[in-house]
Amino acid sequence: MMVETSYYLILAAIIFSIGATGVLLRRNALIIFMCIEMMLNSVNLTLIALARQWGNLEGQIFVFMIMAVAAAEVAVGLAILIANVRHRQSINIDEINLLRW
Amino acid sequence: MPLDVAPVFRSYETQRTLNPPGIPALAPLPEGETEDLQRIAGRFRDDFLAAGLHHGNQVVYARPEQLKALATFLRDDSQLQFETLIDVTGVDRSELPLDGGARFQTIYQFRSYSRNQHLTVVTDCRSEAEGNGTSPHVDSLTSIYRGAEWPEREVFDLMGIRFDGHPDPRRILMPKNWPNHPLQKQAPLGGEEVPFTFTWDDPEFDTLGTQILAAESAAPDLPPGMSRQNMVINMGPHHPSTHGVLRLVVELDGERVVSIDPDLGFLHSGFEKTGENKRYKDFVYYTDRMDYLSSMSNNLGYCLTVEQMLGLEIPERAQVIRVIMAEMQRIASHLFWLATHVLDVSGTGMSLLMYATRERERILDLFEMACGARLTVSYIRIGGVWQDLPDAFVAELKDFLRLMPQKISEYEAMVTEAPLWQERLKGVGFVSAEDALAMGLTGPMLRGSGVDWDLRRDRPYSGYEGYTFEVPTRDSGDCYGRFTLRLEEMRQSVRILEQAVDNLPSGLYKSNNRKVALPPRAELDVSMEALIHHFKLMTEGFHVEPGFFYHGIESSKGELGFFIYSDGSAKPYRLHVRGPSFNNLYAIDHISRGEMLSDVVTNIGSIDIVLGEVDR
Amino acid sequence: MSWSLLFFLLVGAVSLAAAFGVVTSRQPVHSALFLLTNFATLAVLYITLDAQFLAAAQVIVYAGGIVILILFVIMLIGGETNDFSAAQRAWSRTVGIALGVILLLVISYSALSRTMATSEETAALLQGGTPKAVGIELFSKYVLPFELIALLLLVALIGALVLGRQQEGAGEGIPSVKANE
Amino acid sequence: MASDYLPLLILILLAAGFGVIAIGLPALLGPRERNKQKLEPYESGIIPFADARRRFPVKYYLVAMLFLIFDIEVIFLFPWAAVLRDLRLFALLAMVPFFIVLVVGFLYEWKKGALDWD
Amino acid sequence: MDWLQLLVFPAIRALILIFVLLTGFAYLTWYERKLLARFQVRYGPNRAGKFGLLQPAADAVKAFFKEEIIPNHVDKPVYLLAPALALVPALIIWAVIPIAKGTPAIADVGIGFLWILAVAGIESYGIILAGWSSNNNYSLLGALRSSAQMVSYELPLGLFLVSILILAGSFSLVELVEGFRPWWEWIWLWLAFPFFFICILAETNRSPFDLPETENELVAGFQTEYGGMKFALFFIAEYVNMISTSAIMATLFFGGWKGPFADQYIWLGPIYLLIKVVILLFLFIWVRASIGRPRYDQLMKFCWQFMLPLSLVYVSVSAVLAVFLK
Amino acid sequence: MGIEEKVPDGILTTTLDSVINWGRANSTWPLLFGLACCAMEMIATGTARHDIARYGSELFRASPRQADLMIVSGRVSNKMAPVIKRIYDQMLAPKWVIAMGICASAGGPFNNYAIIQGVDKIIPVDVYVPGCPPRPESLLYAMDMLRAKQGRETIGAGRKVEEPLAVEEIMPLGV
Amino acid sequence: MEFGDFLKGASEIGKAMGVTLKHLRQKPVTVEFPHEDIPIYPRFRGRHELRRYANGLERCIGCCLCEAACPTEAIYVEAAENDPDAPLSPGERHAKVYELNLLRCVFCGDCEEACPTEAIVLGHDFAMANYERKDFVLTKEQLLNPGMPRVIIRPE
Ligand code: SF4
Ligand code: SF4
Ligand code: SF4
Repeated sequence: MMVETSYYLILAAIIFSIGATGVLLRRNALIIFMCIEMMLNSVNLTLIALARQWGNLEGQIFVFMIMAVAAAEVAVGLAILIANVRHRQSINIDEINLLRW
Repeated sequence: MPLDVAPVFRSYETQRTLNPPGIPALAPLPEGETEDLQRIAGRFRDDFLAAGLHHGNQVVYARPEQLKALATFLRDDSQLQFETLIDVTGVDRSELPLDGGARFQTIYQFRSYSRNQHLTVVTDCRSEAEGNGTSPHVDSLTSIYRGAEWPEREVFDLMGIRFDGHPDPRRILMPKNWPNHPLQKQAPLGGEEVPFTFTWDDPEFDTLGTQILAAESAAPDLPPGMSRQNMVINMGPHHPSTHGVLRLVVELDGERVVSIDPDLGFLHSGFEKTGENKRYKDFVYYTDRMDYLSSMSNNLGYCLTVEQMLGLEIPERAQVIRVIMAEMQRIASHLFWLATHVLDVSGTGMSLLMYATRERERILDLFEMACGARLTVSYIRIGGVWQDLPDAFVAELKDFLRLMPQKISEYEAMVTEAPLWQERLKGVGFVSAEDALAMGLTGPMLRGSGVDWDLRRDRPYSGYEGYTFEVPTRDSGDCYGRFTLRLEEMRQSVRILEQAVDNLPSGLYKSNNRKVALPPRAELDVSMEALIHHFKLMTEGFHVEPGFFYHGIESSKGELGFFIYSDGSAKPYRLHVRGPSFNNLYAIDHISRGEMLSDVVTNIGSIDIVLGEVDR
Repeated sequence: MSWSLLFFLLVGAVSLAAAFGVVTSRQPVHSALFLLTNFATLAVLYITLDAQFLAAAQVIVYAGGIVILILFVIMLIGGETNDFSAAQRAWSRTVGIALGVILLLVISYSALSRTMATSEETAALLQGGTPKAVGIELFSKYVLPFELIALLLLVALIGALVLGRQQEGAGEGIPSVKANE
Repeated sequence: MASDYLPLLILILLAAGFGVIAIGLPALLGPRERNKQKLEPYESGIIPFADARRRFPVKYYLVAMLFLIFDIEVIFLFPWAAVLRDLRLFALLAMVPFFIVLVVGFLYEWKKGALDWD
Repeated sequence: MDWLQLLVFPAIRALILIFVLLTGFAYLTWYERKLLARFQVRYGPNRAGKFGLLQPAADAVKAFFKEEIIPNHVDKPVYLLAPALALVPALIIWAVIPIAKGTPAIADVGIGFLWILAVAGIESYGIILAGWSSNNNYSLLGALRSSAQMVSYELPLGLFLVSILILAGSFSLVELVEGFRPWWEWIWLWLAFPFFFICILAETNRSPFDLPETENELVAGFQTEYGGMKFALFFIAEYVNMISTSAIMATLFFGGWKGPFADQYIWLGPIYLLIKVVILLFLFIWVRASIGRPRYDQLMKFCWQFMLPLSLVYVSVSAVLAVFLK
Repeated sequence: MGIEEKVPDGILTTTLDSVINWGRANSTWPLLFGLACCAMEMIATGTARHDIARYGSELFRASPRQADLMIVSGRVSNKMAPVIKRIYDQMLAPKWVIAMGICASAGGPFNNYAIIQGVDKIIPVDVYVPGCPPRPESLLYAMDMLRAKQGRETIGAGRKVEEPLAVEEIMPLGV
Repeated sequence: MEFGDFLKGASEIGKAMGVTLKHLRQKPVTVEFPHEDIPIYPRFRGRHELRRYANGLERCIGCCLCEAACPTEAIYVEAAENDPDAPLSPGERHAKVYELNLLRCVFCGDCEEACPTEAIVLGHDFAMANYERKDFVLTKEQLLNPGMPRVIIRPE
């Protein structure tokens, strides 16, 4: 009755790839940001699927921690974005050069 | 909108030919001297035209070049101390025999609160060729008295007088591309003929309801000084908290107000122009509709002004009735203010709104009993009051007075100490005493900033000197101060009312002067003379001596002043109203800057405006 | 095909469509909404994977927190940008798509190379991923990371605060990006 | 277990279905009278100065950001609350440092004025 | 008949729940209008049907046959989505609330408390999206304000939930109601009730925290551009939320369906619950009739500087109590 | 038109009409919109003494999108006219207009340059209420008249709407 | 915010809620017009009426004084000579046309005051709303035959 773990992994892989493509294709920093979040989530899915595969809660704990880290990342990342937009009036990633900033 | 319809004149109407011949070009020169006038004369020596007393007011005729120097002197001289410019207005004298005098004059009313003095300054306007005509202009006093800004804009808008050095010389009441300055004498009154059955064939009536005009499609201009970098929003004219049709253009930085530009005139109804085309008696009905929350005060202010110009004595009983009505009106107006203020600050569900209006209904009932109308009472007429008080009135009033203090305590229990209420009001909308004086604020706005001034006590009229009452003041200068102040004023009004009903004298309720007040109906059947007076009053009206006069009374919102310029005919030549709301509203930008958007609403409520009076 | 597989396919399809939407939407708000959908479907999948608590946490943290934050930022900077045209470097598009495809192939291959059937018994070890199970695991083995997370959040808080409040005095707002385009 | 959640899903779908009907149906039922002004934004009867989506104060970002961080911390409290009965003193002690850090962060914000809204 | 068990019964149950909630909404508006009227010494609706009982029906008919528009300046899909997104959470939050002995409204899941928190978390979407998509200054400002308000008050709300969880020791609301509680726990619990109620007021955008709809400075806040049925949906969402949160409060603080004989006669459960809900709704309306609203910044300050520390303290004390007294 | 074209004539439409009209008549939400003195009496209509809520009309909505009835309560100046027109346009159909007071109905005492001589020059008016200001009871009576009118409407019949004229054609000087 | 402040605030809020609760028990002050007649004071100025003498003659003598007195020009009177055999009014003249535009009248009562024969009076009828603008020009017929206002006259 249970769906095979590999299906979940494939799904995660596709989402990951879509996210990665988005990061490369889009120039809007916010959308890139969202793509990264999506990739992170696909990893979470993998972890949880594998946790079930091995009957081990550690994967879930790991995901739990990742969520916290992701939240921290979002908070700081968006803060940087906002600060940058204020500076340069642009949200285009090409115009955001952190080294020059 | 057929704007050019000539005013409808009927044969029986007072026409210019009825004017006594030889109207003076200038109102009679003032005579008499006072200390202040001597001091001014001493400073300016022979530079100015004339000074003296006119209808008991101190008047100075000044040359236009001197105006600014005179104003500075008036404000700064330690023996004059005219802290406030109460009013600015203008008059177009083109229908008077001018004899080479200037066509336009501006008239300023100065007030010294510390010394309890009033001074009127009259200046000719310089005229200057411009385009295909001449445009009158005069120095602006805004640099000396901040509060002159709006009145001067109004004079420019309606009268076409330009003010040199004015910081913001836009139109204020009329739409920005209005073709004329309506108060100039050559501008038509406008309007249309009153339809009766014989006019029904007029094709215009078929189109009613189908002439669907497209709404405007261009965005309005950004007011000067505002930045597109910030968020600029319109509050009003259709907005639930601007108390009618005020439009505020608010520049916001986040939730914080950077500046406010009020846009007035959405209710401009041409009162002043209409007044110039109506007999003196007819304008009483119009005053009702100006500050429609305190019709009685408006009636009173107007009638007192005309009566003073006529030199009319008012019987004792009428005076007391007038005081009763004015004070009831003050309570009613404050109750309505309370209800709307609560509504603004606290939302629709709040019950206090209903409780306050419930008490107000009782006052309106009393009005209906005496005057036959609830809002637009027209009870106080020139020469007295409309009819005597009905028999049941006093008992009902006493009953109401017994109840009222208890109700005020109930309101207080609901809000005064409530933490949310205090948080919303305390420290919000601060205005210091100096600013209040400079901006020409009056009434609770002035007293809330600690200036102890009340026209009822300090320049008494209608026998207010005979009552004991306190003039509450607050030093905090914020909305909370004004809030508690108004509640206290209601208590004081109750106190005055108690004294008045207890000492209601018997006697006449209107003047015996048949030239002004209608004779009693019983006389009509027996006296031919009475009948003639009756006919004359009802057709032509009475005439008022040439001259001009300004008189202010303390309405619930502040100083309500009427300025009448008479050419001796049965209609005022120029009629100007100094509305307290208009001048007080000027403060909205000052007191809201740097505060939150929600505070703007609190501040509007706290100023207590009535748009009918702001826009006139 | 079992019901659960069908269900999985349905949810997975929605999830993929949402992911696709995130990448292709022109309007950032739409992207954010697609992202929200994607997160929600993942939460559903977590439940089928016996991770109840994490499903709830996913909704609360991602849907209730992160996406809201992203929406706020979108509203703050008003970014209505159509940046496809702004991608000046044409090669980045080709490379992007190529990379994506390669990635996909590699991962799928490695995943498919072993079938992974789960037995009910191993799954039962998870106890359905209830908060209690997670809690016991967390507090028995991972107390230290748990405390470290608190520190991490503290640092993030301070960092975001400092970054976000820069030049606050110079006007609280942020100029619209749109004005720039 | 997982099947416990199926009714919830059904409820969600039905509720959403109701939403769709409520939005879609009146569009068929109601009258239609279109004019240009009706489809323009309302701003007190005046035409707005500019597009609304312009700029907003950073304060709102700070609210959402603070909320996010604290939301995570609240989430971490849930498993802890679940095991408090079993692990008792140990769980209580384990939470102390976490809690202290949380409070430190909170106090820091407070000091920095991030919690003052004026 | 697996599919019957799995799909059809829950579906029927869900439909009944939705129907009951919508009827409840309709009569809640009537209840509020009547009650508010009586607080304000007037009658309130009394012409449509006896005592105005048909008033909600009239409103519904009108809303359904009102013109629907999608203004040009809005973001169409989001504009349409927002009202539905506002409504759905209000309806589904009920799923885990027990309505009688051993009977949850829909399902008793292992994460009941988290369900409440999660659904509360997505409630703000409807508002924020409505405001953004309307592309109207009032709407946008109103939406920002109200969503900021809602997320802020979610924190103390979550912390109070944690505290109750600590005391109850179970994630299931069904067990929470049925579990035994010592008297000191009730007292301690009730201490939190006023604060929890404040959070709920803020979460449901009810007066005095109805800033998003403040008619005063922002006309109708985020709803300004919505009319007809779409506006009605926001209205429904607000009122269903009131019912839902009242039910939650009744369950968390006042024993939900419990009452004399409710253990024996299962059908008494819903009745007791209803009575408790009605009393709590009275509280909502009473507060609305009596208290003015604070300013936005004061509201936020109150949350962050008072409610949040307070709830943190409450959690700690609850934990200590639970560890040492149980 | 929506449903009205699809429903056949006959009993069904009549019943439907009466149900819909009943709903509309008993749930007429006025626009929160005050102009001048008459607005004070309009507000008084909402207060405890007169209690417009008895007819389910106490929900004064500030946004024109949510209101069914525009009570033009006061004089309409030249400057205000385009604004009123715009707000009226933004209300959703079906909508009604009561011209409250003589100013709104015909210009009233303000027979001058500033005031439009009757709001029916810019928007169609359903009920006129004389009085200056009309008593709250007069307004309640007018609402009664309006309900009668609503009761006679059929959803099939469209309301009078014409192509708008350009601003300049009607108001050469105004605004 | 201090906890003490909160308690004080809570007590104030409690007070406010007490006031509203007290009102909950009071009887509503609403007058249910149009299901109840409203009480009205005799001085209330409503719709106009033209009166007759007891013998059926019209009081109005067509003197136009009311027209002259009206501040808003709402009255139009056209006088004509009475037919000596069948006079409509005592005296020489009567009003051939007497019209009153209700949409201009401010109900000030000046016409009543001006009228030497007390022919025109302001009645108590306030329910004047109507659908068409033409309905508001009251003709002499309408003025002579007013309906009964639905009011209770209060003692003055
Ligand atoms: S009709 Fe009379 S009361 Fe109404 S707005 Fe006009 S003047 Fe004022
Ligand atoms: S009541 Fe006044 S306004 Fe009306 S007709 Fe008589 S005089 Fe004219
Ligand atoms: S009503 Fe009276 S005043 Fe008017 S015309 Fe007749 S008699 Fe003269």
